[in-house]
Amino acid sequence: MTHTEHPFVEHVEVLSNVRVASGVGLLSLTAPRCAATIRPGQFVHLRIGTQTSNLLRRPFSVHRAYGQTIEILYQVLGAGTLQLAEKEPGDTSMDLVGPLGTGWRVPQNTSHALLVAGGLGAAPLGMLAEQLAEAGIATVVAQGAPTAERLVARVLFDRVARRTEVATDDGSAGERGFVTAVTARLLAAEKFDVVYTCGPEVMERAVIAQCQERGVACQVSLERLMACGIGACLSCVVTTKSGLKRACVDGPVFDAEEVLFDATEIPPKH
Amino acid sequence: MTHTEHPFVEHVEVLSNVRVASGVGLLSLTAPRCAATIRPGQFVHLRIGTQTSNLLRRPFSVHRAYGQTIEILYQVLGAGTLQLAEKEPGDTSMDLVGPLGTGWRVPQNTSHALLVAGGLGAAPLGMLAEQLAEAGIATVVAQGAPTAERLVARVLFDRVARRTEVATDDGSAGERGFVTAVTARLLAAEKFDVVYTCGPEVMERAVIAQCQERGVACQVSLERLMACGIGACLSCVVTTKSGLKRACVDGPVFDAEEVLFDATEIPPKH
Amino acid sequence: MTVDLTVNLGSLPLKNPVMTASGTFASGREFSDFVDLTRLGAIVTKGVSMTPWPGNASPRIAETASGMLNSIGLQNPGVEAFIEGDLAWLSTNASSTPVIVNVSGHSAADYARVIERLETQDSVAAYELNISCPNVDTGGMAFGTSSTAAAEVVRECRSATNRPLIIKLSPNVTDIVEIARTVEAEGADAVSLINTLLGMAIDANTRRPMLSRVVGGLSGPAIKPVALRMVWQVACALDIPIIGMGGIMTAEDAIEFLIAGATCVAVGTGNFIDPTTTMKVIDGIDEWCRSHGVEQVTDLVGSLEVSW
Amino acid sequence: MTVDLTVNLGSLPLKNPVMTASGTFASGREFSDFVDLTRLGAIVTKGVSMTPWPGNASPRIAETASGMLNSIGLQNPGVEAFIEGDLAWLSTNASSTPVIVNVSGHSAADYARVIERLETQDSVAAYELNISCPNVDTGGMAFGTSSTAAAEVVRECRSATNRPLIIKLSPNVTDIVEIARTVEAEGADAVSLINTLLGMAIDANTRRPMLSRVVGGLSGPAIKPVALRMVWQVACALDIPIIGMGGIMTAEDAIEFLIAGATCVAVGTGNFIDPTTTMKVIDGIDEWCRSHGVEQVTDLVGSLEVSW
Ligand SMILES: Cc1cc2nc3c(=O)[nH]c(=O)nc-3n(C[C@H](O)[C@H](O)[C@H](O)COP(=O)(O)OP(=O)(O)OC[C@H]3O[C@@H](n4cnc5c(N)ncnc54)[C@H](O)[C@@H]3O)c2cc1C
Ligand SMILES: Cc1cc2nc3c(=O)[nH]c(=O)nc-3n(C[C@H](O)[C@H](O)[C@H](O)COP(=O)(O)OP(=O)(O)OC[C@H]3O[C@@H](n4cnc5c(N)ncnc54)[C@H](O)[C@@H]3O)c2cc1C
Ligand SMILES: Cc1cc2nc3c(=O)[nH]c(=O)nc-3n(C[C@H](O)[C@H](O)[C@H](O)COP(=O)(O)O)c2cc1C
Ligand SMILES: Cc1cc2nc3c(=O)[nH]c(=O)nc-3n(C[C@H](O)[C@H](O)[C@H](O)COP(=O)(O)O)c2cc1C
Ligand code: FES
Ligand code: FES
Repeated sequence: MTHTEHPFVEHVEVLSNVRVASGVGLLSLTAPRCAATIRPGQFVHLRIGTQTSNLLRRPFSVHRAYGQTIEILYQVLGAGTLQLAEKEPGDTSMDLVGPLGTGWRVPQNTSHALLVAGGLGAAPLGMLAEQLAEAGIATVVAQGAPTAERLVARVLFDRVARRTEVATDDGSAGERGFVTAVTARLLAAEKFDVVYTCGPEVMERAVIAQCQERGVACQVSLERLMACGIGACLSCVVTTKSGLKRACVDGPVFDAEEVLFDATEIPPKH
Repeated sequence: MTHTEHPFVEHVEVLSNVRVASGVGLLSLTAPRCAATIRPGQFVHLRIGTQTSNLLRRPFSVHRAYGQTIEILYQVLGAGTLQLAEKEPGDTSMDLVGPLGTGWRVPQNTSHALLVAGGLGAAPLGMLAEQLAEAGIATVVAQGAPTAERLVARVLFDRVARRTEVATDDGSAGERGFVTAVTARLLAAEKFDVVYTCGPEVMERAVIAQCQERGVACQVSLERLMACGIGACLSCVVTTKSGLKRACVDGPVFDAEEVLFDATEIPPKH
Repeated sequence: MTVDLTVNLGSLPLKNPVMTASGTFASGREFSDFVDLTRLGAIVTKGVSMTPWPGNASPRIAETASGMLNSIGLQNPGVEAFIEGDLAWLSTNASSTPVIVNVSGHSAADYARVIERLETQDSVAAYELNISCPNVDTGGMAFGTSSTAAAEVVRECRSATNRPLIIKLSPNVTDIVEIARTVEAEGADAVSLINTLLGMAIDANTRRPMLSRVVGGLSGPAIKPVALRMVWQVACALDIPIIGMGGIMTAEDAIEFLIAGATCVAVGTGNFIDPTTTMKVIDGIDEWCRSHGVEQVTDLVGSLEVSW
Repeated sequence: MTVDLTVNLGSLPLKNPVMTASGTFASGREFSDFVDLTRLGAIVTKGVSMTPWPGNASPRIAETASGMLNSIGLQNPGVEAFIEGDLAWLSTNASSTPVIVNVSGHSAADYARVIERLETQDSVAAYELNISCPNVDTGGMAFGTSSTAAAEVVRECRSATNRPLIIKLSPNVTDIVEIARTVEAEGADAVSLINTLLGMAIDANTRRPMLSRVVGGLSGPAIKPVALRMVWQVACALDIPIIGMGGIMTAEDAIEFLIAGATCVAVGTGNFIDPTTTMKVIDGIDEWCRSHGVEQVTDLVGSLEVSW
């Protein structure tokens, strides 16, 4: 599942755009070429407006892809996602650059996988969960969110995962507390061949530490500010053991042990 | 009909937006306060987009006003009017500043008026024609356009004017040639108390010259680039016998003999 | 929680930090249908010169991406007409709001003469010297792009008045801090940052410039990053207060300038886009402070945290 | 009607005037999925220094109104890695397109050393000296904001090569013409205008700068008016050709730069918004010339009509 398909520019049409959680929308786009080639963990670079005021594209993971359709889960944060929330079915003003980046990798002989999602970190794990299920790999999902209303992709995970465990900060769904308490317990109780995680960077770091403690392979999807999305501008660098890497082409998914989290890398503040 | 009503900011809703001539749209807006107070020849300063890329408002004459509705005739020229053409009924994203400017004045004891419209110059003459008709003033309209498909407001003028005469450059409607040939003939044959003209500045100047030759009072609506629309920025100046005047408050309608057309005043190039 | 919005611009106390940027608000009269002038921190008038100036030929404005160019050229009826007209109107209609007169000249002596003439007018609270107008041939920006020339203008004016003297600097310089230091040393009470960036627009179809003067001053959101940078640089280096401006459209923009180190802010081009912008910025600062637990707006000034 | 799009950048003939702006196109490889590299007038590589440079801490970019700030800081693997990697790739995959290497250094000697190392490489067509990067502490913009320092860099490099030497100037100066004249006098073959404007963005909620380096370079449509103005000013004063850049997103933007006096244009930030921008600009210039009866693109260069 590494990056092999050449990226392209594709015009997209909005098929539907619905609110699926507090502050979160699910955008379905007709994008046949992208739908046919995108792999789990890859992303698209979306041009939301044609005006220059918000100049840059915005990167979004593809949550699911089927037929001619790709799905994007987005959280309304700023100018770009506010505009996204207003898109109506039939809108043809957007285009994407994609498929971009290096996605999740499934190591040889994987039979048990743990997916750890925090908030919108569930987005890039959707396709992965589906493909692991198809491949007959037993998958457990640990998912956290501040409250029940902020949980996303519950149906998908329940459908394809062997088991899902939920934690919310306020206990309004699943157990009360952080998802890292769930993962600590799971990692202690079960043997996983690989852990996949995406969420707020503090959560990711905690999960990585737990995996390292137990010697479990872990892959992490990192978020960086991105201008070009194709490896040219060097705005998205991640410090790794083998030097500075670009999140947009060398990632966003990295082997956790490769990444040197340090003070010079400040994740986007939301 | 001078400017007395204090201007205000009013949110507007698009009632309808239809193509009425080649490259020309008719926008009907719900704007009750403006509709109740605007006078013939005044304009509104319209905020078309909420993005900063096209920062400035755009000035548009109010073509007609009735009930809660104002009508704007617009020609698609650039970024702003392209966006205007895409507005759909129900759109509530725009607001206006208005009513602005000093409109047409009807001199005491006027019984015969000539309206001379070139192209979109018909826009600010619509309300005027209606009010002259209501006041029982005999009105003749001379109207020019490049071709029949570029003629606007034909129904309105035919309805309220005693007579309308049309000239098109290619003869596809009315007589072939410039409207100034029509006005020359009309001014020679009939006695008008006042001539009102709006159109391309070359046409306006020719009409003014004809009026001055015959000593007929003439009012002209001038187009200038406008930033503020309310008299503060001095971007819209017109050189007159009594010094520099602001088209947005002292005009856009001026007594023709007041205006000193000279090389320093370049009208917007379309 | 009530928020204390008052600030001191040197010796001049203001009820809030929000002022108008010269040349974008006339003298306030034109905005009185939209704005309660008495709520403004201060009104900065359009540029006033000794004799009437006709300004430049039209077209005088052009729209650019998130900005506009202007080459108005300081058209104004001269200081006498200003005193009888706008100033008289202001002292009748907005007497509780400090009036800061923006002063223009073709020479250092010119500036001083305008000030001398205004010294007798009680309704003038302070002077802002525009040594940064890119739209006049003699003087204007030339004073703001050379430390020597800037010093001369400030010196002449300083000896003409004890009222607060604000110097409006040009961003079209290699080293804004150097110029700011110079005018501070000559006794300036505050600096205004920034005037417009020198720019140009071309109509490809006609192969002509969009402005008859060819070049003009760029303002609006496009220049905000440059303005914020200069405010920050000068705030780090100088002790006198800064009036920050350049692309302020919202309260959040204004707050960014305060955080960068400005004591006051001025709304310019924003007045054209929405004539009520100044009121929205005042209300928005109040609201923002409330929701962020800031009790005094002065707590924001220069509060940028630069360590990562 | 066929349009002759060829131009001469001094002694360097180009098949069309459209190049890439340094640092926005890497060395072209990343764009080869979107762009036929052999159709470009020239490829300008990202900045190359003698030794590897790590660049600045993240965040390195921020979006602003119609623009963006960057503080990448010339991250690059050094000239040796460049020769073995990007340059080798280019000479295999885009050998028909002239490669202009953008050169960085912390001292005048640094620049010259990079050039000396590249002199043996046949696939290098010209050098562009970046004396205007606002994102490095030593050198960078400091060379581009002082005539003396600029002269020194050009002199050292001039004596190191006979290949065309292009100097990329900083817009953050009081007098761009003075710097341009200086580098022309030192033997520069062309100038590139403009590099980014020094700017800053602040997150009001966190009271922190958006860039970890605090300040960065502003690019994109927001700066086009400043860029056009500088191109025009320099074109009026100098004889050597100009590469115009700053906010070019469309063919019409590019044509405005040609009319202002640029012989070539470069697409920078536009590559991020649409990776096919360069191709659209080339096609668009061709189309525009056709529909406007322009037979040679060079007829446009400096054709601005300034009399009203
Ligand atoms: C590889 C990748 C995949 C992503 N997938 C998703 C996804 O599936 N769903 C989702 O909701 N979000 C995803 N994001 C984050 C998403 O790109 C940003 O939240 C979005 O760009 C914010 O845009 P905005 O215009 O609303 O916010 P802005 O107006 O730009 O600002 C709001 C906040 O968002 C942050 N932000 C802006 N641009 C980016 C960017 N390019 N990358 C990260 N943060 C940014 C800013 O720091 C700012 O604090 C992903 C980011 C990356 C790098
Ligand atoms: C008092 C007044 C009343 C007007 N009434 C009408 C009307 O009823 N119907 C109508 O179609 N047009 C009217 N105009 C002209 C109209 O404002 C412009 O055509 C419109 O602003 C162009 O906007 P744009 O964004 O499409 O063009 P732009 O993208 O700005 O550029 C297209 C062209 O329009 C010109 N232009 C831009 N702004 C203005 C402006 N503020 N004033 C004049 N020209 C401008 C430019 O010079 C440019 O060549 C009026 C103008 C004034 C001053
Ligand atoms: C139309 C216009 C006229 C201006 N006239 C003056 C002036 O007379 N004196 C002055 O000091 N600045 C003048 N300025 C500059 C503004 O006061 C302000 O410094 C600049 O526009 C940046 O702020 P903004 O982006 O909010 O407009 C003018 C600006 C504009 C747009
Ligand atoms: C992300 C980024 C990196 C850049 N890196 C360089 C560089 O390495 N060397 C250089 O001379 N200019 C560099 N520049 C400046 C551009 O080449 C160009 O001069 C500037 O961005 C203006 O053009 P634009 O508005 O089209 O982007 C960089 C610009 C950006 C946005
Ligand atoms: S976003 Fe440009 S290199 Fe990654
Ligand atoms: S448009 Fe501002 S004064 Fe007329």
